[in-house]
Amino acid sequence: MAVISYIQAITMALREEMERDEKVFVLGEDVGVRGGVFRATDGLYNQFGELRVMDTPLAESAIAGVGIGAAMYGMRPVAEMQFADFIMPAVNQIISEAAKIRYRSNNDWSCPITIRAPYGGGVHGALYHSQSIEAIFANQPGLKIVMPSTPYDVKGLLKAAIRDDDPVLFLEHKRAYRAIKGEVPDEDYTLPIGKADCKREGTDITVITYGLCVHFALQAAEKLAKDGISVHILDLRTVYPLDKEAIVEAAAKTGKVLLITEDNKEGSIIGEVAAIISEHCLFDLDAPIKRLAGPDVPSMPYAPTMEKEFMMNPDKVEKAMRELAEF
Amino acid sequence: MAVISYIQAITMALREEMERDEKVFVLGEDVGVRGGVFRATDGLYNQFGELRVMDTPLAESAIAGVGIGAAMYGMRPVAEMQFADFIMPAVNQIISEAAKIRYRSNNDWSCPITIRAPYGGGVHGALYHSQSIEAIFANQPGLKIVMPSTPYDVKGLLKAAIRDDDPVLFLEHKRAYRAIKGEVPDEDYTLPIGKADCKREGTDITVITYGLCVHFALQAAEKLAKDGISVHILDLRTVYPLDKEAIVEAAAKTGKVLLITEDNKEGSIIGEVAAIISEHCLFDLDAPIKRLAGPDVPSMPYAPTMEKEFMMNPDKVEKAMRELAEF
Amino acid sequence: MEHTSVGLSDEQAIDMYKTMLLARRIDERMWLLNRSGKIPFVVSCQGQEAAQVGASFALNRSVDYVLPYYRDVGVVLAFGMTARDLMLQGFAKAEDPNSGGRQMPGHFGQKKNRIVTGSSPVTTQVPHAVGIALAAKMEKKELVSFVTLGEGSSNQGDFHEGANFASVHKLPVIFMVENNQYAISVPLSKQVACEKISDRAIGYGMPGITVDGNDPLAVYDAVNKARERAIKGEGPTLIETVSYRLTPHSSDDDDLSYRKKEEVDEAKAKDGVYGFANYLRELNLLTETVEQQIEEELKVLIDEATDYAENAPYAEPASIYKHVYAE
Amino acid sequence: MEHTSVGLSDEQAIDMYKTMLLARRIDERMWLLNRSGKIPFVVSCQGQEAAQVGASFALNRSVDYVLPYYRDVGVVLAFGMTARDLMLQGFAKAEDPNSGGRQMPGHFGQKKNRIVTGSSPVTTQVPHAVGIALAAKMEKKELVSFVTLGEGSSNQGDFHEGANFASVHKLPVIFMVENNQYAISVPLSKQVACEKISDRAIGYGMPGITVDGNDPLAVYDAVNKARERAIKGEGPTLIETVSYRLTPHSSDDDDLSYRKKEEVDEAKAKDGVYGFANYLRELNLLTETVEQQIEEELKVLIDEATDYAENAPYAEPASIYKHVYAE
Ligand SMILES: Cc1ncc(C[n+]2csc(CCOP(=O)(O)OP(=O)(O)O)c2C)c(N)n1
Ligand SMILES: Cc1ncc(C[n+]2csc(CCOP(=O)(O)OP(=O)(O)O)c2C)c(N)n1
Ligand SMILES: [Mg+2]
Ligand SMILES: [Mg+2]
Repeated sequence: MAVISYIQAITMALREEMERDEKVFVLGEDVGVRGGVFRATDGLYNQFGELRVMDTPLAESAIAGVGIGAAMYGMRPVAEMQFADFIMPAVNQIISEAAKIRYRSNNDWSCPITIRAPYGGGVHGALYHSQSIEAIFANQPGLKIVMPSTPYDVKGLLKAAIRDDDPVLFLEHKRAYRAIKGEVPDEDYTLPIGKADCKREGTDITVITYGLCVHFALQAAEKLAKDGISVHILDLRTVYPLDKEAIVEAAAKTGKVLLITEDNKEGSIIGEVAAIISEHCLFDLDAPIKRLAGPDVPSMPYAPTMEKEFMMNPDKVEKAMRELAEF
Repeated sequence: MAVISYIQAITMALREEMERDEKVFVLGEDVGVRGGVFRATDGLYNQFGELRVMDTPLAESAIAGVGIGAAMYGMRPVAEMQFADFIMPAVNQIISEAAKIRYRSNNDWSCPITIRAPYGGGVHGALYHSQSIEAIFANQPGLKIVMPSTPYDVKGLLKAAIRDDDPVLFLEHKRAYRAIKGEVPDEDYTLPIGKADCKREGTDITVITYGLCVHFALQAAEKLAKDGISVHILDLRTVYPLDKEAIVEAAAKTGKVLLITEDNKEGSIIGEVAAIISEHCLFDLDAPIKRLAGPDVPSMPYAPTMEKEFMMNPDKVEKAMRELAEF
Repeated sequence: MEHTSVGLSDEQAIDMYKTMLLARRIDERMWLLNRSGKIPFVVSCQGQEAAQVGASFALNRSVDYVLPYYRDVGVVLAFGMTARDLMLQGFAKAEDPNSGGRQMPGHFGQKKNRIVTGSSPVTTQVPHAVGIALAAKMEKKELVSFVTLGEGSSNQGDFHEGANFASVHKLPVIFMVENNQYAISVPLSKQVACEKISDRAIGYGMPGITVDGNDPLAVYDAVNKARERAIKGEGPTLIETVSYRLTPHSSDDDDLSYRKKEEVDEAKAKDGVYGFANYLRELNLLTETVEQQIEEELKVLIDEATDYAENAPYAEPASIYKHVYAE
Repeated sequence: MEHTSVGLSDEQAIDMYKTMLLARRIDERMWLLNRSGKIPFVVSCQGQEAAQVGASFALNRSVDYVLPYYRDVGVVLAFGMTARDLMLQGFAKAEDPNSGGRQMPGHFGQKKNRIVTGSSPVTTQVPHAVGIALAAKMEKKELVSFVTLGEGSSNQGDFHEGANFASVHKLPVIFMVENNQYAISVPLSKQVACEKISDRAIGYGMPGITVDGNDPLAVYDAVNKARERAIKGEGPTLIETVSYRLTPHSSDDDDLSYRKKEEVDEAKAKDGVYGFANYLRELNLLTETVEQQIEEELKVLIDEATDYAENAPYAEPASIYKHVYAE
């Protein structure tokens, strides 16, 4: 097992899947010669050539839509949105088309496309290179949304997404790209889409979160452990459709639940998580369900003072955990 | 006070606002000579002329985007999306632009546009003429989403939306258009955006809902009343941002809460409502928060058997209410 | 233009006529069924059969993919859909091969005949067609992807993005715009400002050609040449077929609220179905006997299809939960 | 082309040169500040100043609206933004008139100078420009709306939808595509298949013209004529200015990973700023003394601006909660 970065796990998963199956190909802006603006497709152009690592015109609706067409034909396209913020022109193709193709054709057609997009803040990206966009899509049956937190999960879940027979939105935290490293087996493996994962066992409070915030929670949990507070951490991994069983089990375990997202609070993924808990294990709770999220302002500003105020971090998480533990 | 239909209230609000303020104008597909496919703009073309009741090319991103430009200039555009399902190509303009113009310019520019769209099912509209689309936009600070249930609310809220200095998504239930009638004052009045409204006082259970479902709830409540069960009904009216105070108050009042939406369940507006309640008045609850919603399938099918299975109706609401009352 | 000079045999010409007439007669029957309350919705091909069938006959109907839009009864019939299939769709029955009654009429899809599933939001099929052509190129298959849309729909962003993508990558796509002068109530002059829709081709670096949509032979010839070009790897072609929408937009429309009966009557005089019949009569290919025989044959076919479909069962209510994801 | 023959006085020609040079010198300073770690990001105008300033001088800078894209330092300077304003933006300080430090550099907006606020997703400004022109027409104001974009961005749906809308309604818009041969790493040949971007104009029924973007006088002349046309109510014009992006895409890019130094050097030899200096020298309008004087003047201006901006305060963290909605 090698220790690699989050983005290396992406590249590795892409390479291995392209080697395994000729039908897998990559398309997007600057993914070819340049290897992607984050270099997620680095080396693939040289290995697989222009047709399988395709630089497209600057047009997201076409990137998604052409990918969808190819997927209907039987290919396994992996479309890259350069930044998650720029997925907006492709919303019609994703929601009206990809998500509904199997259903509307009564199972005659299907659309096995993977759409990758780097999301998230804390990278001086300002309003339009920092957004969390999962909530926009997290009400569309037919679609799956995966948001991994570790290189191990990245590799296993990206492979699973590519092999999945339905459309998967695969959202990668851009600050995790180089900041997060971890052990990844050299062998081929996949991880199940739709399953949450316990990242730390604990008994006093339960934290449910996903993406980069998993790491903030793990760091904060270390600190609380020194004070004898034991934190249970559930990583959602798939944010749509949610793993309801795992959520209910984790919440019931400690009876004190903290939900964390980097997204704006109102209307975010963790609202649905709270709803699931309050529907299924309300009487197991010893404290109100606490939510820690970004502020309800349009997006993360650029200047460091303001970005810091918006962005989630281990200190904010630690503070919220302690408040809940003391409830 | 005249009794008029839901759609007449729309036309009346538009006409009065256009008479009041020259800067108000309407643009969309077939809104001119044809008066709209639902006839919401009936008569306006004759009264105000081609430039103020403008038939646009078939291009929703332009309808929204041109409206946004005009709004930035200082006009008060009312853009019509022919069906809410067809707002998808305009998502980029609405989320990236309209919602963020004031914020990103540090209050230098603003975008007072109203975007109207008929949503909802039960009209044999099949997958693409039946959708509830509010959840897609209900995580975008800078935007307001209004979904009125009665002609009185329609008129007061549409006028408020047009006069609002920020972008408002105004979603009209197309089955309510002709089915719902009610008293509407002839005088000019507005209603506050952002405020929920109690549609029925009650003491045993609380129902929180919006749009056409308010009427289903009112009908079911009548039946329950005969059995001595008293139902409190809160109409959200504005589904983003939510009226948290009113929600908490209504939930605390009876301690038994039923949330209803016509939308798919997971990721819908009522998830956020449940989260607000479980955050703020968990210990006032005597039962788990119950949610009644459409099934998690992509959209409403066409054949009557299947449409009926998907669509909300008073019987489904009554059943859920009784279950909750008996908890 | 003579059928022999474009390379069609007498049998093929007659076959073409039969297909056009079948489309027309099915459509007429649909209106009858709608007006007698038996089916809730019709959207018509009338006035566009010549273009649809002329084009289809120029394709290789055992390998090419078609992405028809809602008026393309002529295309789907030519590609193997049957009168019964169409009636099952009209009646929204479980056996409908397009969607099992999930979608409205006019939303075609049948994988075994390479008729790609379509939706309601216009023009999304254009990038799909490009994706299919891309897949064919990657898989080194000798086939083309044929996509149609209305002239109003050519104003959507997806048309632009798809056409450009196809041309940059020299993909085997044929874009056919069926210009019927209206987008619902909005006349051509308010949809576009170019003289011809085919004027858009040069902006994508592809040939653009405008042909008489009432002349199936002219359309056949144009599509034939476009197909040759595509197969040789020379890239896509844009073809505009000019005709007229002879019916209201759909069974929900009242076209006399925005256009004059005289205008419609004038167009009817140029009807491609009757024009082609006359052409065949002049050549003595269509004698009175043959004609009667064809009409009789089609009537039996349509009667049988109608009976079958009318008596076929709807899908079970519980079937709506199926096929959201692969099972 | 001579400046007098296009109607420019000697003073205007010199003024034009000064503005071009100021844009260049500010941009060069930004890179120095970036490379020394003082500002996190630069996106450059280098190679496009001639087109930007030539165009701006042909506009009426006290009434027209401009919707610049991120490279348009020349446009915003010509429209009244100061070196200090730009430095405040570079340093992301509270006083930045564009966004108060909320947006990245290159996201211009300043209402008092009718510079319309812009975002990162490319091409959304195109429909906005059309909306402003529509508003001007409705309000009977004699002004034009001038919008720019990159050639890669001309492949977005919003370009197509906006251009078509403007032409159908004969609105006073000037669309200027600054063709600098690249969209990040993707060369023109993989972005479009047309010979000239201006070939797209005929598809919208508007004049399209391609000019040398290194020649400010040619651009001036083209924009001047387009403005006359617009003011006369004859509708929009599409202008393509051909030049070259002399820097990497942004400070985050490494352009030598996808293009050769020789290619860049060749383009530098045609640099519009130096070309225009030579032209003015040949006419003896730019003597060595004048030239030194100008350089000195600009240096003082930029030094002062840099000092001021560097020492100015950031926005307060708490300011992020402001201006989500009107207050
Ligand atoms: C994105 C989208 N917007 C609006 C509609 C509603 N609509 C259905 S058909 C139509 C007009 C289409 O006109 P055209 O493309 O010319 O095709 P035609 O119906 O004339 O054949 C409209 C506006 C839609 N289906 N999709
Ligand atoms: C919708 C969208 N997609 C992707 C991007 C990322 N991006 C920023 S600039 C750029 C290239 C733009 O090329 P062009 O339009 O030619 O302008 P240039 O930078 O060459 O001036 C890309 C892909 C974006 N900003 N917006
Ligand atoms: Mg049409
Ligand atoms: Mg460029």
